[in-house]
Amino acid sequence: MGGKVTCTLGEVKNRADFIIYWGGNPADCHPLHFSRYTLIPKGKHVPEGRKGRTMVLVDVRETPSAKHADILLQVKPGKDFEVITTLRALVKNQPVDAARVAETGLTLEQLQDFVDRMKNARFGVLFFGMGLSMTRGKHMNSAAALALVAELNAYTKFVSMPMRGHGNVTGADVVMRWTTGFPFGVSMSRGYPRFNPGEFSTIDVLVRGDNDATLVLGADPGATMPQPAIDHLARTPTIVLDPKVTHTSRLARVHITTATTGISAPGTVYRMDEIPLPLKPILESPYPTDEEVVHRILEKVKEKPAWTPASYKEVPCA
Amino acid sequence: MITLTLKEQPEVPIEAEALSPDVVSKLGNDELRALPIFYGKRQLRLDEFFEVEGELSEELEIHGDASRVKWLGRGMTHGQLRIVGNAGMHLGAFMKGGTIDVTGNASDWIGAEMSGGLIRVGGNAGGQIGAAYRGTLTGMTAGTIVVEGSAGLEVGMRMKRGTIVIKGMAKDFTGLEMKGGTIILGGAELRTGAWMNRGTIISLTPIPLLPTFAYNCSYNPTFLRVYARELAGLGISLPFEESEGSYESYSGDAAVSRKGELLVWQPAG
Amino acid sequence: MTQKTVENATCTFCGCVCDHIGLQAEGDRIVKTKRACGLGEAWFKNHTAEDCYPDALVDGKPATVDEAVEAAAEHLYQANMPLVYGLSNTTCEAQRNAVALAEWVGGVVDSHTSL
Amino acid sequence: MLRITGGRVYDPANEVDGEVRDVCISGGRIVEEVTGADVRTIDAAGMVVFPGGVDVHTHVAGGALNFARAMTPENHRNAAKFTHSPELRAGVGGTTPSTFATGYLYAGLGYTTVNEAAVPVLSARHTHEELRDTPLVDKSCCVLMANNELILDLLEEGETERAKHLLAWHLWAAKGYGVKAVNPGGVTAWKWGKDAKILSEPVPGYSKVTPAKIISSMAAMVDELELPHPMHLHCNNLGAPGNIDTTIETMKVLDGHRAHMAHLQFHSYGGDDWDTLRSESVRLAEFFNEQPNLTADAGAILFGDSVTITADGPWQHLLYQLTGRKWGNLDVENETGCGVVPYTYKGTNMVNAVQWAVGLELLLLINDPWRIYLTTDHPNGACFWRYPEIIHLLMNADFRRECIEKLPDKALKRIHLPGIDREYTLSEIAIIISAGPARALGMPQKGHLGVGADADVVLYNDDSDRERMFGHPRYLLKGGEVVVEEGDIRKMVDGREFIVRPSYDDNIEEYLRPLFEQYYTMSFENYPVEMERLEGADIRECG
Repeated sequence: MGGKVTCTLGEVKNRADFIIYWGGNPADCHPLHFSRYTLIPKGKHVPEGRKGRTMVLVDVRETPSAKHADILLQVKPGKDFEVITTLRALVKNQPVDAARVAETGLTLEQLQDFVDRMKNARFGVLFFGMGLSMTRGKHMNSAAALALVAELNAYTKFVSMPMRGHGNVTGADVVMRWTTGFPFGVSMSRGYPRFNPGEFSTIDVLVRGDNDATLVLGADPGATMPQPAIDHLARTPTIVLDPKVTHTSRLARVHITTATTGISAPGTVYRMDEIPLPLKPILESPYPTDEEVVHRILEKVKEKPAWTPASYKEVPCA
Repeated sequence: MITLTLKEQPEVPIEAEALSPDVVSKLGNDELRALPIFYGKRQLRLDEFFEVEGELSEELEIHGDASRVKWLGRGMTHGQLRIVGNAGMHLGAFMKGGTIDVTGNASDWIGAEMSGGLIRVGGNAGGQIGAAYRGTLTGMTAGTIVVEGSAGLEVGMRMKRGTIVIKGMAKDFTGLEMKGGTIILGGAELRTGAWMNRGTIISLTPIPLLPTFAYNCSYNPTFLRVYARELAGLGISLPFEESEGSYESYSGDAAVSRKGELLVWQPAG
Repeated sequence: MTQKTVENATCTFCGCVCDHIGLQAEGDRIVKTKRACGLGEAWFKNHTAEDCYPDALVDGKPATVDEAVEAAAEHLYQANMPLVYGLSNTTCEAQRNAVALAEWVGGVVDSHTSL
Repeated sequence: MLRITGGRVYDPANEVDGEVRDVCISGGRIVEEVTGADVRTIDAAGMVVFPGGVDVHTHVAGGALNFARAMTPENHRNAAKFTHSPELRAGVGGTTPSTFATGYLYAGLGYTTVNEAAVPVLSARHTHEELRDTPLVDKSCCVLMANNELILDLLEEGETERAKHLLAWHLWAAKGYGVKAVNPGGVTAWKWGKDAKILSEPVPGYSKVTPAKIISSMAAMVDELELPHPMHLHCNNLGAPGNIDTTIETMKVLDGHRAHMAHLQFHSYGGDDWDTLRSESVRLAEFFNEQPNLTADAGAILFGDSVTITADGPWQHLLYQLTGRKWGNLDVENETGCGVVPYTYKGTNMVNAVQWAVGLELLLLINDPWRIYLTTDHPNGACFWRYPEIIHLLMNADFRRECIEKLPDKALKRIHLPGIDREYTLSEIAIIISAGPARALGMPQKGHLGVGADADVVLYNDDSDRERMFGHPRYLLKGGEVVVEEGDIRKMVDGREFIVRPSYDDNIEEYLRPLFEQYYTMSFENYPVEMERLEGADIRECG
């Protein structure tokens, strides 16, 4: 029903004896994850380091991370939700249909063994990546991973953590939560924050063509979004703030070059476990920072006649 | 009757929660024209986007492609809302009573968290029908939603009571975390009944099942006879005669409980 | 050419946000990294402080930052439903300002999380 | 310059009890007299003048609260909305309000100072970022120390003196104001899925460190460091039936050291299980009344929705299993943890009914209002913006009796409230919401209206409906600026942050660095919060 049972990365380093990576390939995408935070370091309560830990990799294919794993569980593409739901039942000693389990690419015996290992862990952790959260089922796959881990706590200590990709996307969640009360997908069109993923999430907004101007910063949707979304960005006024002239800049009405985060721009970023870290820029950029440019745009907006939703009429409603 | 006709397609979505029989039935034509709606971030008068005819009526009819007009019939308790064309998101959300008819297609979150009334959609509908909004523990608690065509994701998510009928195909996660009530499907894609606690899902064609649903038996439940008679009034024919076939019964979702029932119709022969 | 070193610098390339990186710069380039992974090293070395892009572009033509800021403000202000999107490869301070801007222009604000 | 004239002034710290007198303000402070043409006068005739409220224990910012915000979008959807205007940022209220809304809601009660009661050092930077975005109130933080394993390791080795320096170093690194002890030893035990329930038994993973040892050593350290606020203590066994014994034992263990006992309501239960739970407020109050070294806050509950947020991880797992609702848990390496469980207190539930009574009983039975303060352990027992409901219950025994009549019968046999007739006076209310907590926090410029105090002044209509009165101040002055006028928030002003700089041996850093590099996952240099992150820091040198 929601919620997350998690920890900071040092807890994993100091305590975890059972580590699962699901739908992620840290060897390629988070190269220091194994050596700095999880698998390899000697922890306070895992003095043996790597030898004191078991690693299970769950993925649809054998990635370069597989050679770091003790056990590889290869699941058929798009079957993660079925597997996790089965695991949730097995954790509670509930019966499952062996033939339908086998359709996932894994056998009931493999999953029962997996559950036994999870329950016997002293401190277990499940990291899940975009191979889980961006495939069919999306947020429900993440919810499944979170639910499985929460329920394992009836048997042993277990935590989970999403392997957030893009630089400071964690920071965006954190900042939006404290300023608006919601983590992403917030509309201010009525003058106060409203949250509804699917309605106010960017891809949906752009594909439906709901918005009539876009400010893009710290992203390049012109390179990654589906074509209808890109077409809409080109059709309506788009403004890009980026250290480079990006794909999106080329279809935008306005591009402003900004200093690179952490190299020339100072400030704060959040690690995937929501630990805030200071930036220490080494180069002085000829360009202003995102922070400064957004502030300047805001100041210009403030010079115009104010948009005052607080003075609008109350809308009668049943 | 009050008739509203959309004059032009809005460039950005309109929010028009004032458009329910509860509100319009008390208003004269001038007041109706002046009803506040939101066009993106700006508050406008209703007559800036709609031709407004009639006044003081519990029958409200909207003509045109209102697929970008959100929150029609929000929280309505009585009366009739008829959309000749398409309807936008959140149609009949929090509805308590009355009737909504859509001749065309409807969007996502129709009848979300509703507690009474009837919504009929002649075409296709989107996802999260009768569902709970993100974070809320309970979706619809009473009422009926009938969709002639297909539906999107998470139909009936966390619903507690009431009936949803999708005559066509529903996408993934129909009956997700369902707590009670009934969903009748022409068919469905994946993960039907995922994490359901209680309630009944009936599919009239074979559907893929999660490994956490267990086969019980094949039978013709007596409650379906009663139910079928009720639904016949809404133009829905639910097979129940033993001569026609029987229902395979499964219980689940064992990931959370085994008290939910999934019935899959198997025609005789 | 000016030389500069920074210890315990923070790498923002991936979600690990390692903060133990040693950096050495000459002029407007980072020439050496310590303790960074391959991705991090490439990230640091590929971003220079050289002036290799126009300050700003408005309708495809070079413009001053002031002109571009003015144009950006006008587009967002005039829009009925503007969207502020991205917020990943940037600082919390910029994110905080972006939320304020979205509020002032009555828009939607969203990050990569929703993808 | 400003003169508030004609109001009845309640300033218990200066022994002013409802006298009609003027309050003069200049330069953000209370002054003897103001003269000249540019003096604004506020006519306070018919109004009651209080020093601005001070919340000694609340959770309004930082990793744990922000975690809860993400978990409960449904609560924000149905909460009070704050609409954007050129003067005010937008926000949402509810059980975990956004930061701007937090400032508005506190100001909307007449509060001007809040103490955020649970800050891990590792994420203190985050807490300060949020506090900077919390307008209209001054702020301070208590830093979580009683499960810091580097400190516990030193206690295990008997190195108490070095542990004290380490504690002081951490307090400064976090830019904190006070030391918080939560379920001493229990949170670190939770990292293995265990708890620390018996004060005299070693904490799992240690042979000599017991909860009792942590409590007594840490209270002594805080006293030796001469911190303005005593150790802020959340006792072991929170919420558990029969925990009264632990709470009394804890007070004995403190052995004369100063301590502030947080949310005492959650620690005053008798019985053996949920079915036999009963109020032990009489026993607790009698013992507490004899301990002049101690202060406490109520941690009262009110019926309705809440979200429980505490560093007490094991309790939260239990609550999750009891409710079957959402559960969030965030363990912080080497330092602490936190759990988040949304919860609804129901008047029909016997356990909740007893809890409701216990909070009020403690406020009524502890005889010195200077030592017991109004809190709900926001958002755990109820939201802070519901304080006026409690004030009304304390000031009106008839209303209290009406409420008691609605409780389930089986709760009535387990509580003492029906037999208590005491009614709070306005002066006593001024003590428990302002003067007392300011004194406990060691903030001499807060909680009173004497010359030199911060000009935080609130004007209420004198209304027999105390809930309405305290929920709708007519005016609020923050540092001399009028921020609430005729009941409306007129502008956002920034608050200050109070921090302490305790003295410690600089060599402690050389002891800590190698351990830090071994056990933590960030660079030692990046660990302390930079001073420039705090806007308007008010630094107190200690020891």
